[in-house]
Amino acid sequence: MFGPELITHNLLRDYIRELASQDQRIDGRSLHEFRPIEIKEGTFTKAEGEAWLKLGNTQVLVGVKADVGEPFSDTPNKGVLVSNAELLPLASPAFEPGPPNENSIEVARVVDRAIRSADAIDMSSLVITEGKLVYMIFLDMYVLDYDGNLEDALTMASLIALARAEISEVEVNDEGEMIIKESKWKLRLKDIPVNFTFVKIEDKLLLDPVLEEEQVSDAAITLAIDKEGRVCSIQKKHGMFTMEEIIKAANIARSKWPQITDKIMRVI
Amino acid sequence: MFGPELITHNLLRDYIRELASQDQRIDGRSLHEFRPIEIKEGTFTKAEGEAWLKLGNTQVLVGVKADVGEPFSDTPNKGVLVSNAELLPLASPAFEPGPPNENSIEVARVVDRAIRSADAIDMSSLVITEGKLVYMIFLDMYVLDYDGNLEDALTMASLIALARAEISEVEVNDEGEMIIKESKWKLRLKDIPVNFTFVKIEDKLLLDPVLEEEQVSDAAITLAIDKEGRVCSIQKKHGMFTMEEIIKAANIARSKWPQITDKIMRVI
Amino acid sequence: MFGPELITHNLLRDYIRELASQDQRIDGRSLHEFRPIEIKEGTFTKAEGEAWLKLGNTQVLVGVKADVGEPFSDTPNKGVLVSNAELLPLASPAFEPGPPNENSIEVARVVDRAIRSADAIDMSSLVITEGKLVYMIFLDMYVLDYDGNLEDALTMASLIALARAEISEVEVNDEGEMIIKESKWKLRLKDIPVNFTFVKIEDKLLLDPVLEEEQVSDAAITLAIDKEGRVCSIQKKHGMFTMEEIIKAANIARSKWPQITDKIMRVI
Amino acid sequence: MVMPLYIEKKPEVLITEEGIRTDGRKPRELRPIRMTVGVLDKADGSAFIEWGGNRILAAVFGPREVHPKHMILPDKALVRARYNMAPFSTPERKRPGPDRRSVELSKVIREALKPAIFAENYPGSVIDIFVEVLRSDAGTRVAGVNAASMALANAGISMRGLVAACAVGRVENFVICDLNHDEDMWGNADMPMAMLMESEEVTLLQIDGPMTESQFKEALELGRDSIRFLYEMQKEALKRPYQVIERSVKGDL
Amino acid sequence: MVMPLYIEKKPEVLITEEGIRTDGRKPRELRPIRMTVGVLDKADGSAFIEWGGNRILAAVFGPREVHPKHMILPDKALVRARYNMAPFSTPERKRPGPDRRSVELSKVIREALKPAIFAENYPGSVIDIFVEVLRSDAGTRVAGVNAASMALANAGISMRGLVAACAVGRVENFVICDLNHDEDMWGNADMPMAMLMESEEVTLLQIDGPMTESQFKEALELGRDSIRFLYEMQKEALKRPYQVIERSVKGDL
Amino acid sequence: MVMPLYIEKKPEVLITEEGIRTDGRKPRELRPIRMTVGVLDKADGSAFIEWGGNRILAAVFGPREVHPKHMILPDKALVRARYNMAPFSTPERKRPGPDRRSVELSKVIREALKPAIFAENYPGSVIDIFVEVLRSDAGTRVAGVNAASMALANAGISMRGLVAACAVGRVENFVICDLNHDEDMWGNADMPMAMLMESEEVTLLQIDGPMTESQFKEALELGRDSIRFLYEMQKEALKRPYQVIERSVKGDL
Repeated sequence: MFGPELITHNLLRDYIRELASQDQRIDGRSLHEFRPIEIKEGTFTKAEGEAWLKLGNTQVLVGVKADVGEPFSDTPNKGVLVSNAELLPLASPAFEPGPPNENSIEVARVVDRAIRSADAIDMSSLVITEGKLVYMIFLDMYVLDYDGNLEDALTMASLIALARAEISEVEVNDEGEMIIKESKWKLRLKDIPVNFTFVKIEDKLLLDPVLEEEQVSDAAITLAIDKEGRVCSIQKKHGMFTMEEIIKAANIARSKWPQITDKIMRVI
Repeated sequence: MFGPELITHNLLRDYIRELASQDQRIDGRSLHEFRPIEIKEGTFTKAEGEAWLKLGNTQVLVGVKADVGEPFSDTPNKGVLVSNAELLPLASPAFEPGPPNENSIEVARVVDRAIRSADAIDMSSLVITEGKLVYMIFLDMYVLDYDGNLEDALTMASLIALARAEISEVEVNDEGEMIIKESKWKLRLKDIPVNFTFVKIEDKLLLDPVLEEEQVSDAAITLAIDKEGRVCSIQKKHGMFTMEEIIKAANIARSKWPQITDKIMRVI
Repeated sequence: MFGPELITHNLLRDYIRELASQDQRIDGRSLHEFRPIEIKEGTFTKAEGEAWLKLGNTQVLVGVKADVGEPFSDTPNKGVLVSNAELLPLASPAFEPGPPNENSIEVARVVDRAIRSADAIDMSSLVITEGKLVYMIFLDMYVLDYDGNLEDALTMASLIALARAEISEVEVNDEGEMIIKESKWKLRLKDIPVNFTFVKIEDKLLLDPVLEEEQVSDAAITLAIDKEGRVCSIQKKHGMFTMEEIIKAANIARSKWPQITDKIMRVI
Repeated sequence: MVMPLYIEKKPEVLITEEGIRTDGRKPRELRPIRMTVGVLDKADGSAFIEWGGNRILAAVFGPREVHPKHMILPDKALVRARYNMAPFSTPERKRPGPDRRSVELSKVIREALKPAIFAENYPGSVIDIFVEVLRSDAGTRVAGVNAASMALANAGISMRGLVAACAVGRVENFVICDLNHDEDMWGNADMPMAMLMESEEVTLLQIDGPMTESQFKEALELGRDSIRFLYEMQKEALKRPYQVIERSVKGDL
Repeated sequence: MVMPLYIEKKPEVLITEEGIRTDGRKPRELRPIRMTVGVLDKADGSAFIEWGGNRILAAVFGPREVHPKHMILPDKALVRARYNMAPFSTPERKRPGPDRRSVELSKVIREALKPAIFAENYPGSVIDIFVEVLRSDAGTRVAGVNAASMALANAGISMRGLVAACAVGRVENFVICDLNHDEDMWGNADMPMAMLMESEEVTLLQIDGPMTESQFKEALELGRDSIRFLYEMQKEALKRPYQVIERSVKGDL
Repeated sequence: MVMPLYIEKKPEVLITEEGIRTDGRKPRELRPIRMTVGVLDKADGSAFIEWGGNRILAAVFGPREVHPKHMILPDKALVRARYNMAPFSTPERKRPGPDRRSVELSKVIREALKPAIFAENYPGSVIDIFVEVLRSDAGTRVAGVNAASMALANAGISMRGLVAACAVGRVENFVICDLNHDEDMWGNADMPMAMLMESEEVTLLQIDGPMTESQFKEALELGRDSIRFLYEMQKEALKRPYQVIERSVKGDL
């Protein structure tokens, strides 16, 4: 739920909540079913890796760009990953132009945390010269059309864009100058930490909520599952959950992981 | 036309437009005549070159300062020119304090573009040590009193300030240290790309509009002419023009170039 | 007097002013008497030196941190002192979150100026390698509870925090690398320039005003006295004073200096 | 210090004596263009344009309520435009947020479209135009104007007519249309141009680089011819929302 | 270029086979905690918490008038929270002003406390919560939630109940509570957690680092147990404003 | 990294035993001053001051409508002041925009002028004062106060009287007036001062550098004497708008 709260008519609110109590949803899905996931074919950016993903009517475009720079002084043997999300004003009447706000920062950090906590990128493989020169990976997440559940859409698209990224090889010659070579290397993923977002309506958990479900929900939570079935990241958003509900959400997420990962593997 | 639109009484609007239809103007000028141009004598800044110019009641002060720094990595054999305009709040009730806005950015870029597109400054003459050390020229345009047509006033004043600039010579000694010498060199201009601003009222083109003419006009355009009579820069501002009107504006500008250049040459 | 002006009832205003005319104050103090000064025991920060000081109900916490960096190019043989004040929104309903504003900048500069103009810190003792490496001292002043007279409270707390600071010794080895040693050195003060703030109500001068006295006052001034009894810094704030009043304020301040300095010396 | 993994290379010849350009085109030949209207769900109107290597998305919201309120115009709609480049739209990553160039282009694009909008039909409201450059390859502002004009129509905003746009320019003695990256970077003059097609009046015109009197006239005419071609594509795309309309000029306009 | 006078050192062993931690604690042992309520004069409510090496001040203003006006909610109070770290709260001086981490934590803390507040009792007003970290030593967000919850109560805001919070996590195969600096920095998983104590529902939950199904359950339970302990301290501190309430777990919760 | 083409040089002697200063002046001697009133067309009032090497323009707008509205004071005029240094006003180019020094000086100048303005005559409006330093050469704030005071009068704002200003200071044992660049940079104490001339009350007073009790008294008196001189010039300049009024003290005040 973002920015200036979008007004949903009470009628729609009551209708969605009534449906949920009967295990139904406005778009006909079952409670724990994702919307259709589509990855658009084509070249849409100048990034080293990219993915334009549709999750129902939610559309996101993620680009992975690589530069070269110095490592942080406390991690001389690791590359740098910078994650940034832009909630473009063309994606929703509720989004306004301007620097990153609370919502864009949170969603970028939720995606970033899933990737880091699962150790999905081998950060030490990004080192060119220890302590001196490393690859800097910029993960730029662009929200084009917002119909709910940015977290899951952006996480999937980010994983695809990262796995597709082909980055120029770099050499440092004897004079210490950086040479950019013709050859490329692929940024391989060590894990596929998928995020799963649930909203709660009364005592029901709805996976992959659409915008209106987000708006009328009592609570929301996003969980990432790694390839070993472990919960590797959680972000409770608004509202509250019982411990049992959280464990249930983790179990549902775990059971859905192979299906989503399969979709991702097919396009990378 | 800037910022919070200044209210001009309908009566004045009708009067100016009626006059224009009869090839007349509120200050008695003919349609394609500049207001008096005056360059104030004296030292008003700590710049390496400066010009305080009055165009009718419009007053601008331009200062050229030089520093030394690194060239851009993609132009190691060129100096750096930075152009900046400040629409000071004391120049008009319509100007507000704050960082550069749309209007100050546009006017600075219009002046800058005329100078660059005519290649008026020999950028390679600004190199001290190729790829390492170059002169950085800061062209700071200060608007003191705003009575219309900033573009032309700022362009003239900028050309004069640049042509007058005397910059300390710099040497790099064997230890690679920079030595500032007593002697100075002059930044010579290779061209004098003058800007000419027209507003359109019905089917008439008015050169060098005053503030009220800008406000009641249907459209506005600024064209720069170089010493070979070529159009080297254009910025259409509000409204629209036929192709014939644009060609006509270019022809008028071309015919006025010697007169303005003569004024400039006399003071540099 | 800060930010959105706090509304004080006319009754309170009249009462305070009436009392002042009789040489009395709302908290029972005499006109030239400080509120109780208390320095809290304990470790509240990760700073190299700190002081949590209560001046009546005004509470401030000052931390002194040290980093290492390059000196300014025009003072290669001096360290760097950076003074910053934060008027935290939890200290007063009149303070708002955000970057430093006019009030926080002024108060930081008033404290900083007293310290510098009395030469209280030996800036040349902060040099590690002349022109290359110096200690940078960050004086961060945190206002926790605002009941008037921040200047004096922050100055006292700053002097204590500075005098208490123990900073890691640093060596530069033959390879030019910086080595942080286990041993510490103490930042000694060469002077104790105390600030004294007065407000004026009619023809009376009130030392160490509380918030309500600040609000209903006609004028305000802060003076710093050094160990030789010299006025080393002044900041007139709102309103106006006769020359006689200013001289009188300086004399009162001079007479109070030993008492305040004694308090400071006991805790450093 | 961040270094890009990218080196700009200047081609040896920008145009041959026979007028063959670095991408094989002739002077009056356009790159391939695809237009799609109605690509976004939440915007009131939208269009996507693929033009050479450019990928640009435009969307329109409005007429809607004005925030902040002090910007309200009582007698007409406020028209706002924002041109923005994605961080991944350029060879070297671009920092997010407006820079001086994008601030100027936002203004230029707004002034290109405003003459076409019946703003007086929507007093007290705002029409917001967003142009997002996802991939840039020379000519983004004119591509953006074409897309934004279609997005306005797609949003049902009442307009005097469509605005179409194309860049022309000069490389040596050739006046050419639709500059590619090399020509934009190393050519002699660049002239983006837009027209309100009802009256073929110019609503956007900028020049960067000198042109003689006759070159300038030739450029204006070539601009008009190119814009007419774009206009026909726009009309077709608007007739068939959600359908891709694809075309380019082979040989000569 | 500014260099800190500080070097981070990773301990050789984070936890022994017997489950002894770098500060000598057992897995289910809390660091010493002190709570004081009502420490500020001008705020409507305030609390100070000292927890291990953390020193955190929380204050509440409200219900009060909303600025800027367009943020007013007609049917309930607006709740705002700001988490801020003092420049001197960290080993290396922190630049003043919000960064991405503090923006996120401000939101997370607000969402942790909002379910406890009867916002509908204060339509059209704002309740402002400020959390100032004066000294940080792992677990600042949960310490901040505890302090802010007490400050709300101290301000007399009507609440469903107190919110208490504690971090749990994993170091190797041990599920532990109240992570210290080393565990936070080098441990395998970190899970800050808060509960509204009336119903023991979770109002804050984040994880950073993987936990198996059973570890996750164990962590949730240890979190709940720790939070219950904190809650008892909060109640006691609120009964005796201006008095220091001090405690820690020796051995086992 | 940008390096200035400028090196600061400290003079060997700031003042001789006979009291001769680096620019040849005696302790109680002013630099040449020129004042011109009414130099701008669009401002409601304006003045230009040339003082030693300083060139400072001041302008006043108002009473006019307040933006933003929440700053309106119902019972009197809001008075705002902005002190700004041009990028070309200093030996090394100054980045445009406010810094901490200019924020403080804006406040100090506002507080210097406010006591002179009958703000209660203009309830609900704003009086905006702008001080633009075009060329700086020590003493810009006091030069700015003189110019701004004349600009207020030129704008027809009702005032208790003019505010005049001058800096005094100490170099070794000499109390001097109107510090030049060297004295400002390397002297022992600097004391800018302004007075409302109706009552000769002090509306601006700052000190930077120590002065003994007797030096301080001497400085205040020399300040008052200098300010009286400035005041006479202001009155003359205001009598003859658009005329340059020029003067300096040779020998002794």
